[in-house]
Amino acid sequence: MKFLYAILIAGSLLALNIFLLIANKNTPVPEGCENLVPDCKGCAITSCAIRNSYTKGDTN
Amino acid sequence: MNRESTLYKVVVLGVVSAVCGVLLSWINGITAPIIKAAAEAKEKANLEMIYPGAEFTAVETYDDPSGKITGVYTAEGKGMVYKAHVIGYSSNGIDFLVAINDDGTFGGFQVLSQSETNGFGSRCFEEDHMNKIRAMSVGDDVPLLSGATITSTALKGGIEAAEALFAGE
Amino acid sequence: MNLFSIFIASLLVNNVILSKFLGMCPFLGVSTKLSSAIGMGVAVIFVILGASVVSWVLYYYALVPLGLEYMELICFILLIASFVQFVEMFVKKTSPALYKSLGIYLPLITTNCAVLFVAMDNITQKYNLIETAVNSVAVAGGFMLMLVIFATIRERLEGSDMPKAWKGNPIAFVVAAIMAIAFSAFAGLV
Amino acid sequence: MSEEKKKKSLIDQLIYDNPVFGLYLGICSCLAVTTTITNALGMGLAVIVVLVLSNILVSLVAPFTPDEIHIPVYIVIIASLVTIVGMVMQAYMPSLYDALGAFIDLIVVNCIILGRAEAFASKNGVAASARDGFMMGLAYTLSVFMMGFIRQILGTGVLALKNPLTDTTLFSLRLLPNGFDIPIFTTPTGAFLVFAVLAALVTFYKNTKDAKAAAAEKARKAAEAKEKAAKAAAAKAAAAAKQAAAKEA
Repeated sequence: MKFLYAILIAGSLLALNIFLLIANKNTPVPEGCENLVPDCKGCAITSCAIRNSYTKGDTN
Repeated sequence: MNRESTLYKVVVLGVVSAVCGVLLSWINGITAPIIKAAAEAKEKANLEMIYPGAEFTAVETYDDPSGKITGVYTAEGKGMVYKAHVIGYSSNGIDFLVAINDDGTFGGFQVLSQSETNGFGSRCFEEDHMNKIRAMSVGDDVPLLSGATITSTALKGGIEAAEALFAGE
Repeated sequence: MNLFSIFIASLLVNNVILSKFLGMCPFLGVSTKLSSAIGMGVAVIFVILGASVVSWVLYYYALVPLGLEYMELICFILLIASFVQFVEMFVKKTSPALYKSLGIYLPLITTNCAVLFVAMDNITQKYNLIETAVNSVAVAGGFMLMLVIFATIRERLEGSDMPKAWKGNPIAFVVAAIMAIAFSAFAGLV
Repeated sequence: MSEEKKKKSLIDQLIYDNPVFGLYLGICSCLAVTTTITNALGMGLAVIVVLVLSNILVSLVAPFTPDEIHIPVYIVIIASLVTIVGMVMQAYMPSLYDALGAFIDLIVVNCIILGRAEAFASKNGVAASARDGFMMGLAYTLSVFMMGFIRQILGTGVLALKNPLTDTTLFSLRLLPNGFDIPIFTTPTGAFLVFAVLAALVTFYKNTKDAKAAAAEKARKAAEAKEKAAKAAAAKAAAAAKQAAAKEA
């Protein structure tokens, strides 16, 4: 019985995250900062694959 | 139902969270009792060290302003056992049990975990200093150890919190 | 432990980078220029505070009543990811200036070990809501303090000559070791 | 990538693109739990199990998940795996679980897992992903074991391995005489120093390998150039000879 609540909570949080992810991707970047990549040498280290996929997502 | 439609996403989301929820609850169902049993056994073993063979009942509600006491147990006909956590020199803190007999004398003192700097703080946990504490009774001041002031004052705080609770009984 | 001692303990004594080794990834990557260090620091303060408070509320008002403590990890990681998305969206909408200096670092914070650790540490330390907020700000403050100190050192480091193998991150770790010695002086302060 | 470069030798995979000292992935846990080799191996084992299982699950799920939402789905998969490993460890290896503490849960944000899932597992079959997961896990465990090995010997002078299941000491070797251990290696400072030295060694190995490869490349190009020049000279000589013959006729 308890696992119903578990599914409910996990599902709602996942839905929230996905909704915000899509909403965030659709909000336009404020003008003047389109190709603004954080000027740090090792940023690929800091965010491993996520950062690349975000920038890939924004550009295409 | 193509892949990018929101309905498809909702289905994927539902399936993933359902599988993950069920799997976790099932595994938790198996491991939770084992963890609880192991924790209780460990707790009992610690208490046995002080009053071997006594019957312990945990006291649920106790008001401890200092926040140092993490557990209170009554040993039938022997006294009270207080579990305390204090922060000495190292940030992981010190966990110890102090037992006070019904007549006010100290029934025992047992350190569960500590990671004080060896050579300084750790001198508080050598037998001679511990015996000094064990020989105490409620009301007299806790013996401090020169050269390990931070650790011994931390212990003092914990013991005094226990005494306050005992007196408050 | 009153609030002030929690603050000092998390800010200096058990600093999140030097004594708990958390947040090392952004610490290495971002800290070559002072401006990016400050930008990252402020973004982390904001995210850690918000994420920890929201996680605390979710834990004590949703997970504990339902007895789902074991779901803590999934809920916190999803919460932190959603919070970062929300903040980035909010900053994009409201102020371009803020986005220029702060927003670009937000996606990096999702995989920051320190954020998840603080959210879970507040639960294991059994803090109440105010203590959680104070602890979060202190940890993030400690993180930013380290980032700023490290950025200034590293800017000077770029020019100095050293064996090729030590250039870049290995020398950064040696500097971190020396700073760890310095910060170990704070031990026993609280 | 040429076939030879793809089939990297085992040593290269473990050292050349070592995830910890080469790409600086997963260093949070690597610095913290390597005070003893038991903790290091325990952590390494946990990472291998999570990495292999998550690679398998991700490679199964990847074809069905739309591109836009693949990160949250992978995060949920990895988080549930880590929670399960945490629960099993807490139930059957309590002493190891207490020693590793919060760092078991921090495997979720360990860049190796998500990095591998995103870069490799989502594009390849199950078997390949599992093997790749195991290789990366092995490389991580090797690095963590190296750190633990050095820090334990220097820090405490005793090399001891405990069996986490029964909490009995398997073997305990006193390598440094009693007063000669350097306790600083069990503190954060020591962790940073040992990590710096190992990272420098890996970078040094990489530099020499690149230099050798570059030298080989240059040598090969020089040989090609010489060969082309020789062919051109021969062709010119043949043309001159043909011209001379034509003049005589």
